[in-house]
Amino acid sequence: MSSNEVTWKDKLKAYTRTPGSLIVMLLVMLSAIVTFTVLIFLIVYVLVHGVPYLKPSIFSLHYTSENASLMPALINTVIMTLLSLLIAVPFGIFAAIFLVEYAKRGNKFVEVIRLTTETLQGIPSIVYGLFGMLFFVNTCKWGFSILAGAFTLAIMVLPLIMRSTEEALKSVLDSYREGSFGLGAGKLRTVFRIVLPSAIPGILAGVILAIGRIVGETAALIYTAGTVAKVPENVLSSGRTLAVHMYNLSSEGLYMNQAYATAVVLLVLVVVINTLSGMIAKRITKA
Amino acid sequence: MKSKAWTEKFMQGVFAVAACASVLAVALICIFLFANGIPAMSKIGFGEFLTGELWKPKNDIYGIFPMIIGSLYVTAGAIIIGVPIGILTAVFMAFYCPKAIYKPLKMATELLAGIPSIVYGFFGLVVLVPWVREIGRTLHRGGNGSSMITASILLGMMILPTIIGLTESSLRAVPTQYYEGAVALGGTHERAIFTVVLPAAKSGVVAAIVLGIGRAIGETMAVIMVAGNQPRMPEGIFRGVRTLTANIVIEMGYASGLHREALIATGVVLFVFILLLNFCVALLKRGKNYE
Amino acid sequence: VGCGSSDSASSDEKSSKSESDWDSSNDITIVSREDGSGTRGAFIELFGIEEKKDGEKVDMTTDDAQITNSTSVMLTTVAGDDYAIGYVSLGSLNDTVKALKIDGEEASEQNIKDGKYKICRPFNIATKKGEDNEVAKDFIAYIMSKEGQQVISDNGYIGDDSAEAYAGSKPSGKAVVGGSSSVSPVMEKLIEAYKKVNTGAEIELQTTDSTTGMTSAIDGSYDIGMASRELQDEEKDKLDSQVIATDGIAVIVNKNNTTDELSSDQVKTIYTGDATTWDEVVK
Amino acid sequence: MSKISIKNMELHYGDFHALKNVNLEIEANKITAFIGPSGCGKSTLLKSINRMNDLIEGCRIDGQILLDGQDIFHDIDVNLLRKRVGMVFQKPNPFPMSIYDNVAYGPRTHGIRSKAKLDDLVEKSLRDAAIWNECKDRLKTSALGMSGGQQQRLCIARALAVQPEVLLMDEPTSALDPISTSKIEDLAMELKKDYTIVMVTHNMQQAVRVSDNTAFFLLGEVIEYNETEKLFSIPADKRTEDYITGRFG
Amino acid sequence: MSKISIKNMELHYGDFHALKNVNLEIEANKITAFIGPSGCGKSTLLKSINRMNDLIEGCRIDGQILLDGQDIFHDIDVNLLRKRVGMVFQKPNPFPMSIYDNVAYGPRTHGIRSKAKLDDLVEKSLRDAAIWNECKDRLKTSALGMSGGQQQRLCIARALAVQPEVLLMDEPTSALDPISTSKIEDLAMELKKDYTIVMVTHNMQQAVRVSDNTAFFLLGEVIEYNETEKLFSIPADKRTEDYITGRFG
Ligand SMILES: Nc1ncnc2c1ncn2[C@@H]1O[C@H](COP(=O)(O)OP(=O)(O)OP(=O)(O)O)[C@@H](O)[C@H]1O
Ligand SMILES: Nc1ncnc2c1ncn2[C@@H]1O[C@H](COP(=O)(O)OP(=O)(O)OP(=O)(O)O)[C@@H](O)[C@H]1O
Ligand SMILES: [Mg+2]
Ligand SMILES: [Mg+2]
Ligand SMILES: O=P([O-])([O-])[O-]
Repeated sequence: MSSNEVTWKDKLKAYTRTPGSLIVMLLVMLSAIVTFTVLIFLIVYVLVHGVPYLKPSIFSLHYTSENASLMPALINTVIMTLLSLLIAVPFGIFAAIFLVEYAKRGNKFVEVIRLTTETLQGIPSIVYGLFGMLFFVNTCKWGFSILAGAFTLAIMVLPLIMRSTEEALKSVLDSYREGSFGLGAGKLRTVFRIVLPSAIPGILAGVILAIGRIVGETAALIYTAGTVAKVPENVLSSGRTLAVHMYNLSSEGLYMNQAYATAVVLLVLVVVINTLSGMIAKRITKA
Repeated sequence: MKSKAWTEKFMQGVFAVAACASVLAVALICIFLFANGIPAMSKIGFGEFLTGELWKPKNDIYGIFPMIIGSLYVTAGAIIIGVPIGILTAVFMAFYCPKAIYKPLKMATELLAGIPSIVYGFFGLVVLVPWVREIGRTLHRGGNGSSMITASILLGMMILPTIIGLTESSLRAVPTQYYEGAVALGGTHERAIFTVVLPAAKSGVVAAIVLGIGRAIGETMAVIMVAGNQPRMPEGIFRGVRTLTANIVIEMGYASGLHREALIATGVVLFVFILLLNFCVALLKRGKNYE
Repeated sequence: VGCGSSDSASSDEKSSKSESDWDSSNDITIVSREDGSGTRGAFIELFGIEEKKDGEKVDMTTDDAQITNSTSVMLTTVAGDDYAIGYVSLGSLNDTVKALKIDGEEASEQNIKDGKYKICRPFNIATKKGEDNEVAKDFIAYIMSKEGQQVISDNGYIGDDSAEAYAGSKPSGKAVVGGSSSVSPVMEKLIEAYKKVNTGAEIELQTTDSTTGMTSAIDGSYDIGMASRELQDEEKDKLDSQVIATDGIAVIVNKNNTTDELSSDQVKTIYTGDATTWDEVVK
Repeated sequence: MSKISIKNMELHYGDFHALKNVNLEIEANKITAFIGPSGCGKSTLLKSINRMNDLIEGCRIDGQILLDGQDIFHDIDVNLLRKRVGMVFQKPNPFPMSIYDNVAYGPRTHGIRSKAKLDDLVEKSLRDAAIWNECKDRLKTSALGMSGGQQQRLCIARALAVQPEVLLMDEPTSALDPISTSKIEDLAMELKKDYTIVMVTHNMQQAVRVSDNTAFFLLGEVIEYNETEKLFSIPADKRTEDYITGRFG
Repeated sequence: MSKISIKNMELHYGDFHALKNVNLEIEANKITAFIGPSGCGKSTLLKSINRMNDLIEGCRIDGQILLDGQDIFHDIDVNLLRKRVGMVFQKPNPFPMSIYDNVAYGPRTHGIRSKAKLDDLVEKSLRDAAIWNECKDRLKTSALGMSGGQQQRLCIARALAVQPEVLLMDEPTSALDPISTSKIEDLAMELKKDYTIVMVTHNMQQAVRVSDNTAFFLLGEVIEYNETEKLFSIPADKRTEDYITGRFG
């Protein structure tokens, strides 16, 4: 046994001398326990209600009112997530780069942008839905379509990605930037080679939250992407995501079991997507 | 070399355009909201609309004061519940969590963010509502469980992933030298974290809270399942309330004409509400700044 | 399909231990639908909760009534609260709750057809004036035919028994049907049945809400709009509408509730807030 | 009697064997200097004395370190240990707060709340660290706006403010100009009346000027440990001689 | 002819007047040392020469700096300027990547893609910075795991890898042991055949040992600028004399 191994006894003894720290530590632990209890409760709740109804029939390729299959919705969810991220991630990251690396500190424009993005976050999704219907569906003439849905969602998650990227960029040490500039690298190279890779974990946190919102969204999609239970032929076809599917199944109380089964699949999908994005982020940081 | 300078300029333009995109999006949503909402408000009368305590769309009586109050209460409740727990959990994840369980816990919080609102809603309806109903009846506060407090608890849960995720990553971004310096002065782990590291991560934590509050204000699908949604002045935390967002979602489906416009006007009020909130946060941040 | 049979299992459990402590002195939990909802419109009109004052119809539903815009939330709330009362479409009724007899009559299709049970409302579909989508026209013809109305009856709604058999032209092409989520389940069945008859047709179903159904039919995003309420005047100007089915409305209470029957007046006293406990209702 | 005894100490960073069988007696009220080429483990040993290595994952220590005869790993609370054994780091690390709050941080940690007392302590510590004149007018401004040298002296002031028994300094003057350096050196010599000081330095002149004893490190081993004068005039080991005469490597 | 001419330069950080009417001619293929007490503006002037001050908000520069007669603020692209005028910082700042990538970063920035060429450059630069032997076996591991001194030498290697004309060094050896220091000093003297070197140092012995010319700074002003030998033997200004004899402050 090495001498610097800290035992529980030592730790406890230390805490008795600093009651303030003990209380804080207990509060931290309590919060963590509350959070994870809630979480486990939620997950168990979904699993208990959903797993018994995970029948092969809900994985048929074609939806009918008999099988209430979630397969088309599953495929749509993946497409919708990718498409929305494809729009929102570059915009969000670029905008954050502009705010942190290019705009001067204390710039009024920066403040305006920050204020507006934070405001976007608080708008209820149904307002996004109505806006999306009016603008993308009707004015742009895209009809109820995956594309209209993806654009609406992209606007919705933009603030999440922007803000988390902004924070991540700000926390990159200036000495890295200095080092890079000192070698004659331009701003662009410094940003893409030095700053962004160091900021990847922070950006990833934002992207994962964004994925969560995209995958879990209903109101904004019903009015933009529509609720057709088919695999879309192209981005201008209508299609429902898993969350919309679940909403539809549950709304009249007719397919509650399938709705919970859908929720289970949704959870699995979120885990898979998050794991994949984590792996991609790791790749990027290494390269 | 010329082309390099050109690329720099070009990309700077691209970044600026991207930054403007969010302003453009807000502008579009603004135009949409205001164009539909303002005429209705003036038809109803601004004062009547904002301070009226009666909401009877069938009789063309549109007063959203109860909903404004309801939104304030429910959001405040969600903040009181969600923000401290969220930040403390983030601290746990960044500084306490044993390595062996970190990965699964992290994945779980991320999962929390991906659960659709209706799942939260049914969870609230089946688990929280009966629970609050019991407490309410035991305390002789009445109510049937669908109440302000239920909505606050549920929202508090729903903003956890946002707050935990962003707070944790900004905590991790604080240089370890700060922590080392504090510990070397004889400070405990807790003291070092709460007096040096957390303040150093302030900007990120505030961002997390603001985004969390935004989510709490904007969330609807789950709230309308547990809040009771009575369009009257709130009568206590064990009684039902209707929030501004709930008002929009609940009635939009069947509304037409002035009713529909009044609902969009509710959205305008909400928008201004959030704008004011963010403005206050910005002012607050400017008041005290060290960097 | 029952609403979450694992749910009902847990509420059964609850019922067995709480049957004896059903305490009628407790406050009634009144659950209502949102303003403008077709279900609510029919409900308040038929129970006289809507009163005429100065020539204006005033909805007298108590302010204390909890509001929901979803049938499943209504069902779950009533199933989970011993003292709750609510109302749902007959097509959505399931065994997690108990449907009350009203004025001695059970809420059943037969009783509605016979005119004994009066609480019901129409399901409407509407097309833009001058609609020229052949598939849409043919599909409507199918819905109104004997075969179509049979589908409606088979699914718990009230159709027209005297309709003529379908004799459509079976054109191929695409049509979009959308609107009310209440009409949506039966529409889904109609579409599936129609596709068997006319394999060349493709019909998309968009489930949104009645207002979106009407406005989208007007602006052309839907070929056929669905509404579970009466059309507004300005909608009638631009749309041709017809009733495709009648939907009964069941008044529901918790399974632990000892009451099996209420009179129209009793329902009214509850919903206007004149009676606040079950004691006051069932003396 | 020696203030700190290090006995048979071994330290591993994961697989890397960073300190090999170190035995050292550090005398009270003396200045002990650690010298040796870069990467030889000077900072590592210094950090072990107030257990800052605890924070490094995979760092494993075997052997004993005694402070006044007490085992620092088992008999002393780690926070108390660090209050008694203060530290100044190689890279200045002021907190992102005002200058005043930086210095007051330590005393506040140990329960001093009185404004007057804090004011006194802050002023005294800043004076001792030879930085009072430069910052007395901007105590409320951020410490991050200071130059490297100023930051380092602030960190020294911060360490002094908790009034430790032992002061560990990891190249405390490597970022300072000669004037501040000599002030700090004078201060160190002043402080050794009450404190025990251990200082890592690259500057052999500095070691000769201020230290009483010197330990020479090479590749994780203590090659030679002796009174400074003796070590520099008649080194016992060939490698020490090579190093101090610059004939090395 | 002088490589760099600084003419009537004034520098403000917001309201703070950090450099006052600086005039300096820096000769090609010579080593110029900047000395002076902490906070006197040495680093500030050094950074101005490759415009690293551009990054600091509120930093305002008046006057001219010419590199080979070209105005660095107007006639030269800033990235090109920084390629021609390399810099080593006071605090080592390796990038969070592998050692190899750190050194290869500069050459890659300037368009070198060939693996063989990069390998050569990396090895040569690391050798020149006297760190090759310590890291040749772990080129692919992260640079952040190195000791302070190793990190600083890596940063020197990184700066050498872009083969600049001028090398600015801000106390490059303040974190190094004497052996590495003397290697770096030797290297500097070797390099001055091809390069112009400007070095901030706190170590007056170092200035005497390596530099050809020395500028003495005080409170943002250049008090005296002369050949090193003359400046240290017969200082023209009383303040210089006080400073170099340690009678100062
Ligand atoms: N956290 C760590 N993980 C792994 N190896 C480490 C770590 N810290 C230091 N080392 C290694 O341990 C050895 C000793 O490091 P240390 O920092 O003690 O050197 P030093 O003598 O202080 O050198 P310098 O004078 O350059 O600061 C070095 O080879 C270094 O690479
Ligand atoms: N970014 C900044 N903003 C404001 N003031 C600054 C900034 N950087 C430096 N200063 C101030 O300018 C003066 C000169 O700083 P500089 O870093 O050039 O000193 P120096 O001579 O290099 O000192 P040292 O030897 O301690 O590194 C100092 O008083 C410092 O406080
Ligand atoms: Mg060291
Ligand atoms: Mg400096
Ligand atoms: O009012 P609905 O029953 O159609 O939702």
